Amino acid sequence: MKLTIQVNEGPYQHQSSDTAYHFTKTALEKGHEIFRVFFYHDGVNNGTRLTTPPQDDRNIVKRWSDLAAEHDLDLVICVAAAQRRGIVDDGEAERNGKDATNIAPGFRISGLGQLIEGGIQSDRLVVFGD
Amino acid sequence: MKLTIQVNEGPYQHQSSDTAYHFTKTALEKGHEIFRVFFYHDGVNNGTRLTTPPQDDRNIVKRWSDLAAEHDLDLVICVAAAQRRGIVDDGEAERNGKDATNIAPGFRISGLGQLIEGGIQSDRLVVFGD
Amino acid sequence: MSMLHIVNKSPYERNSLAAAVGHMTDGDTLLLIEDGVYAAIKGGAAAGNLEGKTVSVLGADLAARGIGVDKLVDGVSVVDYGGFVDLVEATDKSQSWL
Amino acid sequence: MSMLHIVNKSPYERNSLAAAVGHMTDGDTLLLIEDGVYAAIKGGAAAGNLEGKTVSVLGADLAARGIGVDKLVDGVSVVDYGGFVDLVEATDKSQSWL
Amino acid sequence: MSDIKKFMYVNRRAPYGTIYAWESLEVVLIGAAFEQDVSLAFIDDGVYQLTKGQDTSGIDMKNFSPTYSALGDYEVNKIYVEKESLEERGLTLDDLQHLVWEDEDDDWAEKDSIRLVSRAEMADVLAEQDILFNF
Amino acid sequence: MSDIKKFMYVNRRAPYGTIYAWESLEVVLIGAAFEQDVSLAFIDDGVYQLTKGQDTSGIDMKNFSPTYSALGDYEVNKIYVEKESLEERGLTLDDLQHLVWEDEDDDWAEKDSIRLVSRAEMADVLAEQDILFNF
Repeated sequence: MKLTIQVNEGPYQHQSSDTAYHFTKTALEKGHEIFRVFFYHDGVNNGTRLTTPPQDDRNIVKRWSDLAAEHDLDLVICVAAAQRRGIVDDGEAERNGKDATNIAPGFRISGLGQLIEGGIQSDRLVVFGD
Repeated sequence: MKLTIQVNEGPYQHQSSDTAYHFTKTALEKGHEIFRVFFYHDGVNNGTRLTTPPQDDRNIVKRWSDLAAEHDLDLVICVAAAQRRGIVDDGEAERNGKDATNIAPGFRISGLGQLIEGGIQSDRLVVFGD
Repeated sequence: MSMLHIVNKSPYERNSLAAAVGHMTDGDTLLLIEDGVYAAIKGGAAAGNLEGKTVSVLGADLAARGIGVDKLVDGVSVVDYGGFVDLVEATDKSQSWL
Repeated sequence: MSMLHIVNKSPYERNSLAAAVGHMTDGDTLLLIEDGVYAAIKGGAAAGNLEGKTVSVLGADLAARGIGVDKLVDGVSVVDYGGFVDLVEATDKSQSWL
Repeated sequence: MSDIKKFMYVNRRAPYGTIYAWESLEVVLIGAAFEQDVSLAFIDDGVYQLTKGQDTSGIDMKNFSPTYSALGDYEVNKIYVEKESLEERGLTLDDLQHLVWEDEDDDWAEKDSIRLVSRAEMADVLAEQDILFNF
Repeated sequence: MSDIKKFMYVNRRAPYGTIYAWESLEVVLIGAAFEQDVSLAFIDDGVYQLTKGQDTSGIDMKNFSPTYSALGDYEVNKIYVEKESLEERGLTLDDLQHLVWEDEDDDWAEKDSIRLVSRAEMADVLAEQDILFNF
């Protein structure tokens, strides 16, 4: 089946991003197609490359980036949610006059239409949140 | 009275940071002393200068920065929580090999001992969270 | 020592109001803020929790949620942020039931 | 159409299990994940919610919380992440009761 | 599967205490352009989103409640509100905004958007959908 | 006010579903160096933090439960667990780790750290504190 995954919470504070990751990875291993992973609300905070988790803990952001690289995953960060929370790529930095970016490899920033499209194009939408 | 304020959640997702701000501002106006505002858990995300909230909405990060400038407030971001979530100043960038910083004016990153000290030195601790 | 019990969540979504009320002792005050203010609506199933307690409600949060003062259970006090600060000062410590 | 109801919060903290159970129809499945797995402990006050329902529980979340399979109410199935994916495929849609 | 899907946005959170209600509404507004068969469900604390008379000036947050009354213009006019959720909270339909839409096929007659349903009826409405959005 | 304050950390959240339990424990460990009069309260879902046999390998998260058994070494040995919270959840003291400390003033005798109290007793314990930490 073709799946869209939605992640509503940031890394570490809630288990949502962890569960979404394990679910997505397992679905891929079972041969399903991930149409898109859409990061909404605080979920956009999964897409910052500035985290330094403790050495003996998992690296949530890197795990997503690696999974995206391995499976050519489409990891989309909602632009409206990202602006409220400070997730910035080059385009956003230029548009909003920011002096730095923090987006992690494998993520891209786009509009809410990408979530709707996920709902239309996929067989299932599975949401992970608080 | 002398107060320490603790903020456990990031901007916009939960009202905690808003209520903490209004409480802190009002306490200052009434002549109380704010020993420290300690940002813990996702609360550390209040200290990023990379947010661009909608024009018709309040700017939560800037409001804290402005209040700090006006009243010489001590806004402390917990270092352990900040590392997990990607809030970085110059020192952290150097220590952890990060290529950008995102800390907002008026905030500083320090250890959990600062919260304990707040508890010892203040007449009251008031916690705002989810 | 007197204690200020702060509840910021709806009693219909979380157990925090019940937890606060279950740990109040004589002289304590309950303060409802944010989504916690819904507990003070007359006729709501959660309103019974407030009986016999000293209860304050943050007015700015009531107004934001469209709750008129006429909708409140009897005996609760409406306070502004200044009143919130005063309650923190008037009690010996606060507990936020997160 | 059949539906997968996903609950990830403790029934003692939130109302999400009650919401899920209250909206299940014939052929639906309830999946407990994360802190939602506490609902499946035998002898817990919330266990009654599961009666008469088709219930799966994520094993990795049970183990993390130290809940042995012998502690579970009768009739619940323990699944791994692969089983979670299979449940999503076997039902027509999912609702996460956040 | 047909070209048009039955989309339902399920709202179970109170406004302002968290942002879910507002960011959910942003999805509904964007989604309206995609011409799907859209419904909204308001269950549990979600019913608080629709209350009349919200005034956020004291908390310095954006009052987004007027947006609900614009949904009819976006052809979003199937708004299911759960009766038991209202009752448990001491609310009635009179506490909610009066949401309407104009029926193009009926000489632009103004019709109610809100459909008060029991929990059992809500379960049936959920069961009919193709996809559920959760926030 | 005396030099030493009665500090209480109030824990009401389950572990792993959210990080509050773990980051609360980090505060307790750091706070132990400040030589205050420290107590911990486990109320409602907080009692789940202390359960035996936690194995997080399947969720790839750090298992921090062994840290609780080290608290005695930090002279954190007043651990109040609420009886009603256990009972409602179908748990007994046997489901929790056996937490102990060694009493320097009693020839290093090993003593129980956990004090099982009723809700009413817990309310009294809270009332005696100088400051409460909430996560």
